[in-house]
Amino acid sequence: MGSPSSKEKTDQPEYSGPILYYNDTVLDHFTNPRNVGELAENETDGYGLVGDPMCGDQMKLWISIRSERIDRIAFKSYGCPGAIATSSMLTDLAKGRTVEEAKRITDDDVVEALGGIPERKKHCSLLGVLALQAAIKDWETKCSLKKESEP
Amino acid sequence: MGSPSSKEKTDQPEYSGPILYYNDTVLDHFTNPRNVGELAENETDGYGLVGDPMCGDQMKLWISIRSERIDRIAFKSYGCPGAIATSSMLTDLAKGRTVEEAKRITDDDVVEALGGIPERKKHCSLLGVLALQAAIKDWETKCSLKKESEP
Amino acid sequence: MIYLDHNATTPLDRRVLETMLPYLENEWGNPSSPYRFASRAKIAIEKARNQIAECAGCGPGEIIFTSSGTESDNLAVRGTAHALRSRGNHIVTTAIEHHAVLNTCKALETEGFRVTYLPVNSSGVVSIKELENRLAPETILVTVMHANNETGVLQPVKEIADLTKKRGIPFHTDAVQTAGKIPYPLCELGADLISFSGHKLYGPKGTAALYIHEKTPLSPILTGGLQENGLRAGTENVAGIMGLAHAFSLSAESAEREYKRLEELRDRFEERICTLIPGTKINGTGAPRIPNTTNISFDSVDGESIVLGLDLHGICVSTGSACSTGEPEPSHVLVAMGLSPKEAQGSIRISLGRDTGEAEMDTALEALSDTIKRLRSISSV
Amino acid sequence: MIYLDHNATTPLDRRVLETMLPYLENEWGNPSSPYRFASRAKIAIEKARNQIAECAGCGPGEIIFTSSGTESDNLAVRGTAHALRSRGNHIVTTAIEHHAVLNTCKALETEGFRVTYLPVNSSGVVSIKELENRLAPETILVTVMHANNETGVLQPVKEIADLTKKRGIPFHTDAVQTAGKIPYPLCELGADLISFSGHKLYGPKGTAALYIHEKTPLSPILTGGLQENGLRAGTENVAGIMGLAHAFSLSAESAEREYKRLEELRDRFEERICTLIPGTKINGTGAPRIPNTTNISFDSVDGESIVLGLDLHGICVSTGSACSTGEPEPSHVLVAMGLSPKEAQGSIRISLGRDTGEAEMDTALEALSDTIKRLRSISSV
Ligand SMILES: Cc1ncc(COP(=O)(O)O)c(C=O)c1O
Ligand SMILES: Cc1ncc(COP(=O)(O)O)c(C=O)c1O
Repeated sequence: MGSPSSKEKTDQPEYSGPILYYNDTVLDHFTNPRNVGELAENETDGYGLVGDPMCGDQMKLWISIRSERIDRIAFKSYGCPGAIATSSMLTDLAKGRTVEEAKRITDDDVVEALGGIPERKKHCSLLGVLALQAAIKDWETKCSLKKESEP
Repeated sequence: MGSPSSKEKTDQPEYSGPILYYNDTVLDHFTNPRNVGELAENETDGYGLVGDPMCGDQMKLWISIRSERIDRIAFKSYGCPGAIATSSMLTDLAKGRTVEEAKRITDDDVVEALGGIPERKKHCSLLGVLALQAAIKDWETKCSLKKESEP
Repeated sequence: MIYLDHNATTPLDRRVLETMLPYLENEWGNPSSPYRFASRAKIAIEKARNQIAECAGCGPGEIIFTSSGTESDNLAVRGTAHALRSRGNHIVTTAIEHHAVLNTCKALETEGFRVTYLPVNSSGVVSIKELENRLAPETILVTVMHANNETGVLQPVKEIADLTKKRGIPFHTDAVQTAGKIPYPLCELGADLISFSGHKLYGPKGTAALYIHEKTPLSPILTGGLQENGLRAGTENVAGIMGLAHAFSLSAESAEREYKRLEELRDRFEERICTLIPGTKINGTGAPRIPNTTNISFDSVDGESIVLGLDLHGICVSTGSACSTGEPEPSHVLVAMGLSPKEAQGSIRISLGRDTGEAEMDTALEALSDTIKRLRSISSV
Repeated sequence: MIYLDHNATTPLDRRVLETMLPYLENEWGNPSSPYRFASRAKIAIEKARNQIAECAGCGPGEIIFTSSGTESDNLAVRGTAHALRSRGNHIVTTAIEHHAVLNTCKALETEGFRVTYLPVNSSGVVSIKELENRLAPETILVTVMHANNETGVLQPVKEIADLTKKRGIPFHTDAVQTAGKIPYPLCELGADLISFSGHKLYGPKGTAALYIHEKTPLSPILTGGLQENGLRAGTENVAGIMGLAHAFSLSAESAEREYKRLEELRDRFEERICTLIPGTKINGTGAPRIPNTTNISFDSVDGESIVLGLDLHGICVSTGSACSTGEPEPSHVLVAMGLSPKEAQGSIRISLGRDTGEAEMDTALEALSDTIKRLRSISSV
């Protein structure tokens, strides 16, 4: 048996169960998600769609790029509170960043910015990250196509 | 499934467990047993010993007979409260009876006279009955020996 | 707070707490102890057993106290399986049982039992014909719940009892969601084993019972002392038992009145919600249901988000059974009824109780309508 | 009333009841429910788990709540047996275990397990050498109680733990009679599984726990929802758990002081009784014992009659373990120590507690002396 002192003794255990362990920041992003909506097609430089609502969460994300920076960002999200709040936080983190900076945003960054999220909801934070990367990829593909099509 | 009405519905269920379900009569016979003691050998017409203390209760019972009646009776008893109380009650029932009447006393008579006894103690009531029968038998044997030895 | 999750648990009735207190404060003897002080505790629990037996329509010797609906289910299912192992190894149940039965059947499969999980139709009802077809000579137990905890849908338990009786097969029904709600004695269901739980009927948590028809063979799952007729060892939770009995008889008294009252409230709510919120579907309406439960699917939103949205309005509802909220999978009950995982994911359960009136339902309706609108405005689907 | 049967059960500490009441009155949410109201109940039981873990000297994840010492014993013994069935089928225990362990071992024998019941010496202690000799490659569990409930005799649990650790065999100890009484953290015993029960330490009936060292394989005996880390399904007895944790930590606080105080009281009582009443023998004096317990044999009288005699004086003592009073057989513990059935039959257990002082012991001594005299004057042997 290990020595008692080697055991984790925390007054705030990590709960794996109920929803309610979302902290206030998460609740705020769930209740007032930032950057919700869509960009019109002519305003959209990149679009990402990840997830499959048939078996979990789904996110759509639109970006417009100006001077290699994410100028506008919008999302729509189907899913649990974790999915909605992390999606919202992701868009907040990405907004105004350079594309290179935005690419480096990780799921851990999103969770950290929210001040933590229940263990079993951690996977949600990947949704936004992947959607952003998909949107950036979409933009990059369009760029290179444009370049190719240039004389 | 039987109809509900066919089921026993009593407010005073028979408990099989604790001692405490002895009624006041039983408690009285346990606290103040009647006819406790021994008869001197020269006063004893019949003696009965039943039970084995190595594996349960034991009772010794002495009777003296006058005019075919139980004139005096005394007992000693090793055992549980049920054994002591039923022994006591048995001697009370037998006292003053004719030998023929005494022979007909049953364990049920003892239990009835006590106003009931916990189910798992019912066997105790046999102890006194058997001791009495043994004592009577002892007397009868002595009588017939006496008769035989008469000219 | 508006509490609309009475299928998860209920508040402890104040009158029940009053009944319990003397057994917490003064009458703390061990019912098995051999002196008069402790005998008062023993007498008390036997009175409680009588009280329950009277309300349930059975003999006191047919009621065994346990610590939860889950334990009652385990005792019934494992206890029968182990008692009748030599007679056969086949168990028939349904795909929509509570996990207390479902996971126990799964555990028995690892011990060599064969389990048939009967399907249900789109209303959530098992077919008697199908059940009859699956009975085999080696079938030793049929276990079909009375009302489903997620949808409130009632199974044809009396008909199943008639069938199993004819075939001589023990029949267990999990009546955790109907005990205290139905306006007739529990034993009229005709099952050989019936589980029910205290905290679902305004009694204390940690208390429950199993009705065991007198001739039903059963092995204990907790062995030790001779408590509960040798069928459930362990020092009795005396205060809890007293509370369970009082709660059970209080529910029996009010069941008929509550049944009608809640049915009206719920039906009105369901009608209005379908009008007010498009893309809404009530699950299980094609079948008889207990009147306090409604299970609703909403297009394009996730159940957990609805629950949290309502929670932020001070309204408590649930996505399904409380004890499975740890699981991210969609409800096994709704999926068995043919809903797609996405539809199942978009469902919530609202369950009414004694403290629910029109005002509560009206507030809930408004909050629900707001929440759904808001979530749909965010939704990508 | 003078209560001298604290090994059977103890009164509920008023401070513990105060801790429980809010969870009976207001915080009645289901800990598994997904809204903030119910989360307060979940947070509460996790705090209780932390509190117990701190006193016991382990991690919170190593404490599982159950409904009785009996259930904890069943979970430990059956749970290990079933989890390790593929590794072996041999269990080592002793002849003097509580029926919760003994009858569970007997039940496992009918499932194909082989059980060794170790004898004890005349002081009631198991031999480590003998135990070691009986370990086999297929041994999957050793279960030896800490203090015996009838005699208070302590087993060499730490030494057994050292041995089983070396051999890689899971070791369970039933500490129902020592938890809250010993002045050191429970986990210092070194066992992999440790049972304890609320109502033996001034906590509520219907509550108990099992310590499970983190790497110990265990199968649940109650299956269903995911409560208690999947090891014990069923809605939690929230108020009970809160009470258990408070009672456990209060006992831990006072254990050292009480240990000394009770030891003095008991030793003085034993000395005086042997002087005052001839034909008296204290059982287990040759071994270390918990200080609150004395088990005494009296020549020529029956234990049940002594108990009733004392009861009529307003004094509560017992013939042995409370839960076996239904049985007319002499104590299996005393018989294992070499007493004849008749000696065993003439024995009583006196167990002291927080409310026991000199005055109580003096009164008891006098009443006991009277009772023995009176019964001997009736006795035929
Ligand atoms: C149908 C059904 N069966 C069994 C249970 C389990 O009962 P308990 O919570 O008392 O363990 C529940 C409650 O969740 C239930 O709804
Ligand atoms: C040593 C021992 N183990 C187990 C138990 C059973 O505990 P509970 O009464 O909580 O079921 C007892 C109490 O009778 C005991 O003394």
